Amino acid sequence: MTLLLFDLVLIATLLTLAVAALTSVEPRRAVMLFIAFGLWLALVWARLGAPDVALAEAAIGAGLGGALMLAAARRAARRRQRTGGEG
Amino acid sequence: MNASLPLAVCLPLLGALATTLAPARARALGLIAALASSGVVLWLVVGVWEQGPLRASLGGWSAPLGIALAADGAVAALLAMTAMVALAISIHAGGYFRDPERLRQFWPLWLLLWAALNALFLAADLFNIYVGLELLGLSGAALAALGGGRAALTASLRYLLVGLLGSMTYLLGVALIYAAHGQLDLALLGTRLGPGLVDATALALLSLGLALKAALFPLHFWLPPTHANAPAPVSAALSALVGKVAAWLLLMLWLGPFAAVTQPAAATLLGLLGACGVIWGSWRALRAERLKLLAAHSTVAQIGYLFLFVPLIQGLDPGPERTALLGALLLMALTHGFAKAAFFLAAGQVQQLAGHDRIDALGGTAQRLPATTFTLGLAGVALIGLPPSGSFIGKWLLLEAAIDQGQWWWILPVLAGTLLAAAYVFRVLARAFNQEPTPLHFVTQVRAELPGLVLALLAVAGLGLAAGGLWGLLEPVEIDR
Amino acid sequence: MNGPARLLVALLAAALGGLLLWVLATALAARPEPALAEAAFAALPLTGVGNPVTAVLLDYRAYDTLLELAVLLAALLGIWSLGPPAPAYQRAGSALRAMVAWVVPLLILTGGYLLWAGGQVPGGAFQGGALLGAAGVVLRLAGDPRAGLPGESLQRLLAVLGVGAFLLVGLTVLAFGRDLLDYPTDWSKWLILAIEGAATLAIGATLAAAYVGGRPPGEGR
Amino acid sequence: MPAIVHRHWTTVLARGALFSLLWLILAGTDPWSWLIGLPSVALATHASLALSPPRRRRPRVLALLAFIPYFVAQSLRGGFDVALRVLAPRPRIAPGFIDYHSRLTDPAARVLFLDTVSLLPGTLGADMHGQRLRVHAIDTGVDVRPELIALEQRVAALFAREGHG
Amino acid sequence: MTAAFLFSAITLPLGCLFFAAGSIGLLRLPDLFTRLHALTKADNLGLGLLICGLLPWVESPWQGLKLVLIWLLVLLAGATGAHLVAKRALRGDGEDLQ
Amino acid sequence: MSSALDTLLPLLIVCSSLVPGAAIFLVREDSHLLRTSLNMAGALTKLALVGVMIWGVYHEHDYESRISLAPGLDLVFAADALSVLFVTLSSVLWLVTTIYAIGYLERTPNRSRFFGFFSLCVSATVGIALAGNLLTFVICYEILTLATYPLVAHRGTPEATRGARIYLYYTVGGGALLLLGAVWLQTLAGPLDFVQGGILGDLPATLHGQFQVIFVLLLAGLGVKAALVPLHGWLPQSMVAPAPVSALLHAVAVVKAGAFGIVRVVYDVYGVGLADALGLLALLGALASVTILYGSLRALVQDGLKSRLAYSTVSQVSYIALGTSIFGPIATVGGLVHLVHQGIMKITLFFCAGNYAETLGIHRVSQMDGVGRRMPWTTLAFSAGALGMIGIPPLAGFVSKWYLGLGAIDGGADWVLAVLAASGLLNAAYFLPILYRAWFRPPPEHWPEERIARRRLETRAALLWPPLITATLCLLAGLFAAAPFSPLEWAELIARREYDR
Amino acid sequence: MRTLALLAALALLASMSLGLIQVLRGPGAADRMMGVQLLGTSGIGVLLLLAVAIEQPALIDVALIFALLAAVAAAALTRRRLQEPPE
Amino acid sequence: MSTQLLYGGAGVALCVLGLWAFLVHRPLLRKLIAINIMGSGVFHLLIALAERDGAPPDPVPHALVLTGIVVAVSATALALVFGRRLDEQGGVPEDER
Repeated sequence: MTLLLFDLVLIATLLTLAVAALTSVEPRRAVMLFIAFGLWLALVWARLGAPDVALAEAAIGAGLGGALMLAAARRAARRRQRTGGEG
Repeated sequence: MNASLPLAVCLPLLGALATTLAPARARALGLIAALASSGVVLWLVVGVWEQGPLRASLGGWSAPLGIALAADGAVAALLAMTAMVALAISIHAGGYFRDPERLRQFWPLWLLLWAALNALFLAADLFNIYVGLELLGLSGAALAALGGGRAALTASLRYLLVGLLGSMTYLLGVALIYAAHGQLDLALLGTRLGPGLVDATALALLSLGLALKAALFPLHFWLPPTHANAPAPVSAALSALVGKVAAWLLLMLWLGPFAAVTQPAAATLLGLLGACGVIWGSWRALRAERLKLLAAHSTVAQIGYLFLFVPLIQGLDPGPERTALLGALLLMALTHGFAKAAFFLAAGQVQQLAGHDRIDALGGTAQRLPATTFTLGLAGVALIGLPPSGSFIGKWLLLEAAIDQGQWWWILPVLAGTLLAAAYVFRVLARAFNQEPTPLHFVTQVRAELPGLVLALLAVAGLGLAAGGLWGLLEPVEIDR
Repeated sequence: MNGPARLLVALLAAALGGLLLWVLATALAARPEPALAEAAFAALPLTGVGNPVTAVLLDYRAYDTLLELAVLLAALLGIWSLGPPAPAYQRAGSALRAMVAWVVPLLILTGGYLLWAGGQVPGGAFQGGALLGAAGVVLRLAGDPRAGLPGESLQRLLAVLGVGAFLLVGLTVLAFGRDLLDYPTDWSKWLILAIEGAATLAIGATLAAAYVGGRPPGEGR
Repeated sequence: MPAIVHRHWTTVLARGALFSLLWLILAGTDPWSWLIGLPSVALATHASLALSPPRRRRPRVLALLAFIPYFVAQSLRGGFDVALRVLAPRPRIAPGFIDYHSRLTDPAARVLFLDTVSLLPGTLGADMHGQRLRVHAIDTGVDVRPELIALEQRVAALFAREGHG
Repeated sequence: MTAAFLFSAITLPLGCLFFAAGSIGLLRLPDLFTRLHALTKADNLGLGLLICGLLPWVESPWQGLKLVLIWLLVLLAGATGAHLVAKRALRGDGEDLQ
Repeated sequence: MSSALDTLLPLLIVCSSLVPGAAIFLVREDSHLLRTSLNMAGALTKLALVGVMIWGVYHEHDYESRISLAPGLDLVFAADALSVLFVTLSSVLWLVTTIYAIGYLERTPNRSRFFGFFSLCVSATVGIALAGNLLTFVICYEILTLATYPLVAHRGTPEATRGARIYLYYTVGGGALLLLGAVWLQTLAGPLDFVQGGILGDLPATLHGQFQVIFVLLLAGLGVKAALVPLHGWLPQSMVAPAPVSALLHAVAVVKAGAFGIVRVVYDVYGVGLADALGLLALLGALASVTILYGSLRALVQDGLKSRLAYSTVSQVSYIALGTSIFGPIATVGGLVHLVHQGIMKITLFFCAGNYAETLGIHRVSQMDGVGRRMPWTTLAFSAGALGMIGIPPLAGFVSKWYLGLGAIDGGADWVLAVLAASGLLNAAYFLPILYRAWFRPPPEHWPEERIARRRLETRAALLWPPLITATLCLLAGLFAAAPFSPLEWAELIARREYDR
Repeated sequence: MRTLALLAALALLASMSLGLIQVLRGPGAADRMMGVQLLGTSGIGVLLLLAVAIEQPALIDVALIFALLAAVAAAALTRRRLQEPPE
Repeated sequence: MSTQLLYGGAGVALCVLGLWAFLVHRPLLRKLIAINIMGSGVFHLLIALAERDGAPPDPVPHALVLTGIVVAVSATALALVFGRRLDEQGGVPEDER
């Protein structure tokens, strides 16, 4: 029962994060939500008995992927500020 | 166990490593690798010719646990075509890239692309195809961007993204198959798949992913800008080989392991998309203002032809009739591979000499490059499907089957496509006749012009007249993996 | 894309989602015994490693992994071919520098640990390599323009190390008449470890270089 | 770099030993693990030496042991403090900045000071220009200077002969 | 009902409570700096308590040390991260962080 | 004679022009000698090989080269009497035309390209002649289209490209219909090897409806090249090509390929009996008659010399179709012999027209006043061709028309006589005024553009000899029509074999 | 102990979800970054609890990675590049 | 079974969400996030499939996902560098937008 509740919270939040990341117009917001999504995903996979994958996702999501995307997001945000248009 | 199968993947890979490690000697190392890879493919083709279909398990594990490579006659033929086209492109690239830096960047990526092509043709495992597709997509996109301009970057980026979307869709299909059957090996899956919602949905997803990569109408939108803006040798590879491998995988899935899943209606739908691709691609090619854009649109049409075969083959039981159609399909694919590669290589020559490739302003350039113009003409003949090119025989068999099976409506796209193709090809060739002075020599730059010419000759004369041998390769067994 | 089109796409996507859910439920209901898992566990002793995922990645389906490393190489070569890297970061302040001085060695250590652990428990070359890559990211963020990577030729060597080790082992066993990548049972564990070690370095270097995002300093104009 | 390594081989050994210990923590006692462990430790030590070159003054182990309980206690206090402030019906806060002139000269000591300031109740090390420290206080009604001075002394004690003398 | 369990039964909920406090603080506090206070201090303490609660249950002392290592790392990262954010916000020479 | 030769000879004949042709592309533009040697070597070799073949076929020897392209699709080159007739015509005329072209194109650019395609064109024509089944025929037929396109466009002027484009529209469109018809027929009847007497006769009558439709498709495809009204539109347009090309298109290669194809389809695919029974011969006859009259009428009003000749071709080629469309051996003989005779006569006329244009810049009938005095030999050859076309004995054209008339009476198609008479009158009406002008009008003070001065000969030797040779052939074919191995004798041989099966 | 750990993890999840609101709400990038930080730290907690609850010690390694990379995102957000035009 | 369906369903949902966003949004970054989330959905589905209710999970999908993650991150890195290069050259050409 606790586990089911646990699962439900995990999934609900995961989906919320995904929706939020996908619907964010502001690039940095989207990227940070995406990073959060990655962390959460690692959590979910850890729960699903896939620690190998969770390790990988954590290392990538929090490390390289996040940094790469943040750099891009910063550029996009600056461009948005300059042009006022969409990134 | 035949070592030529894994080697066909490993040798280009080794070449890629060598050219990465020693960029200063990239050209020499790359050519050696290209020759070695072609040699291995030759070995493989001889093996298939003598022993029938080959299968090599990897890592000492047989399916379902391990991954296998498989080569039947069709795959052998496609690999041979790939090797020949790739060899030609390899030689041509040395003359095309004037900037040594570009050439250094070209080689390792190009050999990786080649490895991916071989890996995909040989693949006998659903997930392995996914990895191969990604290798293909990434190296392809990087190569397509070697041109460096804004348009090339934009197009390559779109190509990359579309490729990613395609492989993700494909992977979703793989996941569904794994959910339902717990298998990934195609041969084993072939015995388990059957009609039903799950398998059909999975096939639809797999097909969608592959169709995106193969640029099957209406998922072709990304192809023309990518192929038109890439450096010519890259366009040649993308058009002749990369699209071909995705289309081939799609056809192979439909006609092979998933044959039990497919219904006539679905096959007709695929054929219909092919027909639309033929008409639309040909029409856009006719309207194109640039030579490479024309060639790119024509690729959409040529891919379409391959799918016209699906509704005709789908209902057939194994037998000579089916083999004949498969042979025809293969012949079309091979001819187009040779012809389109030749066309792009020639177009690249024209573009380099003229500084542009606007068709309306080509006249003088074409006159100054007789061999290149001749290549364009020969390749054009093969694209139209005029005799004695291989695609003529392919079309003949296609038409024969369409009439024979009472599905006469497939005649219309074939004929319309042929006429449109004639129109767009001769629209280019007509520009080649004017009163410019003529160079003394037929071939002006051997390294850059000859590979394309040889490919075009292969498409027109070689495949047309020596096509009989292809059936020898196909004879032993059907596609059955 | 305008409003109605968006809505249409959304509706289509929703329909697709529904269909897929239904299909998934059907597939799971009629699911056969996952023979593959049992086979994977049963063959585990032959591979010399204790972690089934590592066994799949480096033994049963090692060929996939070989191609995957090639994908990584392709991405890196593509990035290199696109031109020089983005400007480096400003030199870090003392607080960040202090953190980096602790975190980077720990990342290296943990990377090595994951590589080692991968043989028996969860972990492996990719996770270890990702940590090494992350160390590169941290270094670059702290101001090192090269993300701690060595010079060009060494970088190239590192980039091809993974595929190279794979091919070396694979082709060597092939030359002895076995399948590609069919390790002799006695050697299996150590060969896998060797390949994984090379792959870890390669992945780490490649990811770090990818983060740098341009051709190495020695190269080109 | 090699010169430094030679001159400070004790530092090298010390750090190597530290990382070897960490490897033990991570990988356990399997002797085979050193197959990977040794190169990893070597690489880590190398990186560590490159990133923070050895200094003459090193933290004293005994002082460190003495610092830990203080640190834990302060962390507890800090946590409780902020939790109470937050969970109160109306957050009791009056944020503001305090400039603090630190007498610590050793950079490592200053960083430690800066980091631990953030764990003290009510303070946050926001910025540092040389010896001038900008501290954010959550409640300017409380004078945090004594706490800062106390912390500074303890940090100084950690780094031998350094400090406020 | 062992002593260890009792210990954990106290520390774990307490840890969670501090985490909750951190989250609530993040939401309730008015500006960036005060939120940073909540984030660093409450969460670090929460995690420390959690780890204390878990220490009796780990398989080996090495693992216990690993947990402590994790906590130290989180402390380091938390303090550095907070400092970085605060500094950037304070100097205001970066992009708009607000 | 060895059996290896039996299986290789047809292929060798095709290759004897193909290989030199391919080699010529690679020849340096300024290596006249090498190019000429290649050309002449090819032409003479072909002639020699054809001689061997004539002898063999006369003695009922079987020559067949077969290459498998795909299961059920063979490329077959085989020799029967009909193919030998056409092969001989094209080989002889190729030799003559090559000589003429060498003279005609002196000092113009792109000669390697020209002669390369020229040789390809002849190879395709010979391939058509030797085709042993419909597939091979279609393949060579399309290659012919491709090889002639660059020749028509050769000059590169806007008119040339326009003419070439129109040529292409017609021929590619026709080719598609031909392809469709051929494929359809093959699905009904299997591999369509040409057999004297046809191969469709044994098939069930339920298929006859489809056969009729297919015949229309095939006829549309072949009619384009044979310039049957209303598919003739390209022919006058392609007059922009250099004279040797026009000569080749009109006399040997293109239109003859169409006409030859009609003969093949009627006699060796459908069988003349079945074609008659299905009412297809009547259709063909009607089309041919209309074309004959229409072409002549249009020729009448053309002032351009080549245009007049072009419409004359439209008209004259249909005599072949007309002969084919009449059921009965005599008409067959008439049609077949006209295949040869029209070729010789028309090529003479085009050579002469080319000479006028090249030497004096004369392009129009109205400019030809008194040209007979400036260029007597050329005009003599022209007269021989023109009178032959009208059907004046003892020239070649008379023989064809005579047999056609006899055949019409024999086959009970009396209305054909009327067509022949009307056409003969029209022929006279558009040719005689030219002769009158050339011989009896006084020459102008200045020719439009005199490019080749009169020395010992009235024009270049390479331009003069070919029309004289063909004109002589034209006379000989009429005079010695009854001699062994004459075209007429050969046509009778074919008709015998067709009807006496 | 399993249940206790699970319950604690559940509570942590709830707390994390609260933190997520901060990521969603912003308003500034730094505020979102703090949310992500919170997520990381709480994630470590959840992972450690799960490691005990489902007896999967590998999850401790996942937590270790979370901890090691916790500050990367913050650094990537706040670091500035050389030669960057001052806004 | 229920766990598989629950998590598998979540994977499918992620996939569809990612697909939708990929199709609808223009900016590169959003497209990349979308495709990554879509990929995560597929990975998630695979991991859910590996779950075997108590028995040790099937390692094959785990390995597949690991491979997939590497590939995805490579592609993302490459695409981002593409995007940066494009920015440096002045962005996507007008007629391509």
